[in-house]
Amino acid sequence: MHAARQIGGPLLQVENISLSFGGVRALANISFEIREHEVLAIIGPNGAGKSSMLNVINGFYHPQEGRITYKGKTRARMRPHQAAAQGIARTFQNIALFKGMSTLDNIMTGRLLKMRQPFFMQALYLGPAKREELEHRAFCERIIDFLEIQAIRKTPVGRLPYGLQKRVELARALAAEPELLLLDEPMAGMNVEEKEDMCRFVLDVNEHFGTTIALIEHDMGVVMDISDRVVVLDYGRKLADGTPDEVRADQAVIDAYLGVSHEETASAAAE
Amino acid sequence: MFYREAGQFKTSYAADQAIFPILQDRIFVAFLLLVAFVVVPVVANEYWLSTILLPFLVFSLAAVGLNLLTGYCGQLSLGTGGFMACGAFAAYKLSTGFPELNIVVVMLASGVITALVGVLFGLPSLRIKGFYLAVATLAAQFFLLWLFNKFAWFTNYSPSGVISAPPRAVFGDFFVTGPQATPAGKYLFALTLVALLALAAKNMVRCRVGRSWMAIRDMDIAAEIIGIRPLTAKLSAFAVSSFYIGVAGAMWAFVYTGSVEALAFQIDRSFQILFMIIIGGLGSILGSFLGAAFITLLPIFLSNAPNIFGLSISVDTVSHFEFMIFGALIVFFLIVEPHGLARLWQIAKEKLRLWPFPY
Amino acid sequence: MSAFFIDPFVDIFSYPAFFLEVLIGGLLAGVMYSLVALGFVLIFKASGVFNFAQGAMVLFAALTLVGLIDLGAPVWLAIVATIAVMVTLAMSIEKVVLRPLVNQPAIILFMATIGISYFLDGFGQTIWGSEIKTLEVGIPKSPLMVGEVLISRFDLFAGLTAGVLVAVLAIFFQKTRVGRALRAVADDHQAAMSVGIPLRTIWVIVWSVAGIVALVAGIMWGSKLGVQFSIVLVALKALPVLILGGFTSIPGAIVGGLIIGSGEKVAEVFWGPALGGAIEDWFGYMLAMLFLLFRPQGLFGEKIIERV
Amino acid sequence: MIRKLVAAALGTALGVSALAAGTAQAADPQFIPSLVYRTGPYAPNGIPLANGFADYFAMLNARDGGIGGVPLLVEECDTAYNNDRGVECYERLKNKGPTGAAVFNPYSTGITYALIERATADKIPIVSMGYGRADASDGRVFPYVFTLPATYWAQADAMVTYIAGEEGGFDELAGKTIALVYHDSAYGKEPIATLEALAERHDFTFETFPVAHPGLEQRSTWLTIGRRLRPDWVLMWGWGVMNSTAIKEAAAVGYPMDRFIGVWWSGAEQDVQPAGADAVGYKSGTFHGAGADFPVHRDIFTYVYDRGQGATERELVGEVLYNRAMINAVLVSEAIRTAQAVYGERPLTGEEVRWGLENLNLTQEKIDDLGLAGLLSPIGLSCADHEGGGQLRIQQWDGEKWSFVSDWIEPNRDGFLRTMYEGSAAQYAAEKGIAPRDCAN
Repeated sequence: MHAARQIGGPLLQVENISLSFGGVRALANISFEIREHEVLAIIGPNGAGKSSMLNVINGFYHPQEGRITYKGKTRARMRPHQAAAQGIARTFQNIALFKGMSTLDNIMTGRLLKMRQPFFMQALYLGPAKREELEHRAFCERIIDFLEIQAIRKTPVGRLPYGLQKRVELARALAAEPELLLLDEPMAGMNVEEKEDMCRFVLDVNEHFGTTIALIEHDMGVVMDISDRVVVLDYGRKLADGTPDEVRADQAVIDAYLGVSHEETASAAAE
Repeated sequence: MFYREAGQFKTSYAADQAIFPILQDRIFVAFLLLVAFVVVPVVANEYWLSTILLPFLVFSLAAVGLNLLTGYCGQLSLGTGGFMACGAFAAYKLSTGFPELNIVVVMLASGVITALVGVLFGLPSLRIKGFYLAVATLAAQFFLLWLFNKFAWFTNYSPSGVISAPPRAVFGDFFVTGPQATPAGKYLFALTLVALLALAAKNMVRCRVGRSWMAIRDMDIAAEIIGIRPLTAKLSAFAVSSFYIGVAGAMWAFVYTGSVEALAFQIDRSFQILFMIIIGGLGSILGSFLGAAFITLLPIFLSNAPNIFGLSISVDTVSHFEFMIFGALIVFFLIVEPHGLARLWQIAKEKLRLWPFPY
Repeated sequence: MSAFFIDPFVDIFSYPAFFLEVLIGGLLAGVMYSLVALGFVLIFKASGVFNFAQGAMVLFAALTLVGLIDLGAPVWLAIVATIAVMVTLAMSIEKVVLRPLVNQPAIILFMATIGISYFLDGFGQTIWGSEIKTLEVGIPKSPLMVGEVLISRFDLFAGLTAGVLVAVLAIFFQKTRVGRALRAVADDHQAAMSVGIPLRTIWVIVWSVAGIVALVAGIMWGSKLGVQFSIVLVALKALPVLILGGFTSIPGAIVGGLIIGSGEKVAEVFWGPALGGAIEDWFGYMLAMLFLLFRPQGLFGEKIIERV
Repeated sequence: MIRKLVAAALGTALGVSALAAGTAQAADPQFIPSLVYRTGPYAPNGIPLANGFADYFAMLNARDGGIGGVPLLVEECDTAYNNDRGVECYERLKNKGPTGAAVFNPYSTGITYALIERATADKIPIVSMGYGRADASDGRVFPYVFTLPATYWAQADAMVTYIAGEEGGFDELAGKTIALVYHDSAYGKEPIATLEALAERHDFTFETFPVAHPGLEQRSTWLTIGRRLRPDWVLMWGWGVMNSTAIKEAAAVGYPMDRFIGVWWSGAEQDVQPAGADAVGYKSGTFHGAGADFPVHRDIFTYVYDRGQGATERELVGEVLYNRAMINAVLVSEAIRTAQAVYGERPLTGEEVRWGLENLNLTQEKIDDLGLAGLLSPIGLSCADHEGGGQLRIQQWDGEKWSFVSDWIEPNRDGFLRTMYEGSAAQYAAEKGIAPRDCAN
């Protein structure tokens, strides 16, 4: 299916991560890895700690225990903007676009890290600064074309419908040319057509740019279709880790999804 | 009919990224600049130049500065008066300490000094947000005024604590401060400086730095996650904003009034400039100018109104009514258009685009 | 250096009685700030509006009261009439300003209250004039000597008033139906509306209560300074109290007042000389700001949790 | 909508305004601008000032038809004691009338500072009577600024002279402590240099206590003064709400009122009345008397109030600040009269009025003629001396009214204040690149 790309070695390894908030344990001793160029899905019921996991990976939460190795380097405690600088981009469960800005500006903002011109040149908007703006504009236009959002280029994102906002958010994350893209429920709240579009975009991104993708998704159909591997979290613990078929056959996963164990008691705090 | 962009196609991103992409706008702005630079100095009398246009220009610059911080970066500040004072006193110390320094350099350097002070008082913004930050910026307001009032070094040991601008020329004998300066000369100097700085502000907000401010304003956590350092973004906003406000303060002391004491930059001044950007439009450079015009002209209009209409009303009644009308108008504008005059202007333009054919 | 790090402490230890006087004077002065800060807290708590017009309301209440007394009304009647005026004011503000601005961002509402503040300043003075007026409601003024320590009777009275006021407010919030509704609104607007409390009524009530608090503050400050325009400026003394105590906490307003009041007086008397004096204007703000660096939500404010 | 609002407001204003004194619009009047502050934080002090100024000119118009047959056209502009509004008022009024503004009386040290350069360029004199820059007394550097009849420095000097008299001579000052409580602004700082010089000369200890604007809170200052330092005398340079607050706080810490002396801006009814009984015994400096029993007031009652054209209520005529502004009006009109003797009885330009001010010589005889006997000491100005040698007195509040408790005191100008004026003015001239005039001829 994904013939054009070659899944490589581990890009990011998570080892024995534990995270708690004021006594509430959100993640307990979790380990898994994300391999280069793959699409990894993280699934689990509400409160399983999926978003917390992404927050740990991109430096927003600081786990009490465990370590993260990214591109072969073990990472010390870092701030989110440092993670971004190392090529990790993400989207959010509840859309976190810059509501006061246009679609184009949102995407250009995603490209911020690639822009180098000093402040003074920007104030003068001369020569190199202008050239830089235009080069990046051209790049962002390619993303706009790719995601088919040309018509809303100059619309303030606050006025866009939900589905398009999700797409703009993906565009903003792509603008950073990330090596690792974290998508938090990219298809939540979408209708079937929108979901299909989004799946197509995710796969295209993976294929054309070779971007490694880790995504959280509830729709099992989608997950099984597009991911190379699946990590299942429940109540802050890892239940299973493997190819879609392996996971589908796992008894613990089945229990969790049928709700026979402790799903009702799962704390919402971790989400 | 006349305001049509139909048929104007952009063939390059450069043309599309221009400040005024529409031809009519470019013509209008060129016309406006022509009037401001050529017609006004010839036609306007001294009263208009020195009591309406000069303060308008100075206020506009300060409003642009505050708008960069509050409107674009979302950091509410009530310390504007203190930063203006900082610019004024820095300019005084520089121009008396180094008399050979050109006045333009003095103005910009005092802006830089104010920017440094602004960064210092911007540091709490990394921890403190919203109204807490607004009240904390009052610490800057009160502390700075106290400092300039208290230490005679800032006023060159003048017994009264008042500084007055020494006469300085931009070149030759084109004096822009001191008694030799003509109102028209001062006006042109202020206009040039303000126009250039406003252009620079416009460039900043449409480039990387401006986007990083707006990202912090709209959602600071998301901004950090896509790689914006809050420290850099917030402090650069404080620095640039304070630079503008500092230059405005220096112009206030040197070009507009000619002499000030620290008390001229009281907290009322901070509120006045905050009004300008709210009435004019948060996050709009044009709005800063519209707001400054509105807030400068309204009281003058109100206090002249009885004369204009040939009424004889005692001055205290007029002043009290001024307060009431001013307050009522602010509420009125907030209700009618919370996004300020700049938005009204935009709506008017959109209407004009279709005129005379309604939808 | 020693003037800053050693001398003040030497002073404090050599004149303990004087230090005590300054401390007590500061604490009581702080209570006077708390009286004004309370009005801010009430409104912020119930509607999230930073009501900058609180200072103007204090002046307006005091002007109305003294104006009515000058017209010959007995003090009690004047107070009742002024309360009626403040309630009317609250209703007009709700109708004319708050209702059309509902759901606007906080900064817009903040600006609107500055507009209200200008309007009230002009309106009060148009009706009652700008001359200074003496307000005499029989508060004792002579100093009280406790051993060697001098305490102002007026300030004690003010402290007592503030205490009573806070107690009354506490009872109002804890024990009455309306009070509980107000607390519900403070916690969650949606939830409050879903249990059938009209938000508008709540706003009118809370602005009225803030108006009555303004009247109490106006009586105290008016007796102290004479009723005049400058009273609006006491709002500026209440702001550091407000951020130190937390925008949403009534006990915070009192404790904040005590800390700011005593802090600035002690600083002025013992550290002021080393810095050239008149430092109390900014000292309160600096103190509050430094404090916020460690606790960004103020002393008793609700903790801010960030999430994505 | 804006227009509707304004129109509505104006309509209401028309309805309620009965105050406006419609000055006669006769041909070719002398235009006299009046910068007032009937609003703002200092309105309680600004209102009587504005009234006194207005009433005297109204009386001249009614009694004499103006000055030398030239009617006087007075127009008020409210500055709210705010510097930029003051500048706006100045610019608005300076070219009014057939010959422009005769003279400006800003009634604010800040506005005076802001106007000095402008007025000098426009050749319009500024009379800063008892405020503004003391060093402007040097007419060679400040040709268009007048400080008559006395400056703050002269006031400070006279206060020390008075204290010396009370203590039993200048020698007795040695070892005494005098404290200064001052408004922490340009205005409040004016006397410090003089008092420091005097402290050195007479060997007394001088302590300063700045009070931050606006002066609502003075607890710490007064605890230090009343409970700790206990100085022999306290002087005060206060303004507005600061004054009454200071008096109350002084009483609260038990500081004796009769050893507490305010500057003339801290010595009006508005400053002591809010303090009630606390203020009894409080003293202040002044350069004129209080009360409405002088002949000039009789004329004001007859020609203005009896015709129902007064600016205020009858009972308020004769208040300290009312009298002060009325005297200001007297000085301005006598300067115009003096100038008319040379330039003819017609509306004069600012420059001509300046000549009148420089050649103003109010002898005791003339003061008696004007109905001001006992209200003011003789004054005579010259090209170099813009202060005019006014004398000062100390007054005391008895709970009802102000009355003099000293005779006229001559400030020590020659060899002391005059040297200080000239030194300070020379520094100003150097900074501004002004070549002082030659007043020898």
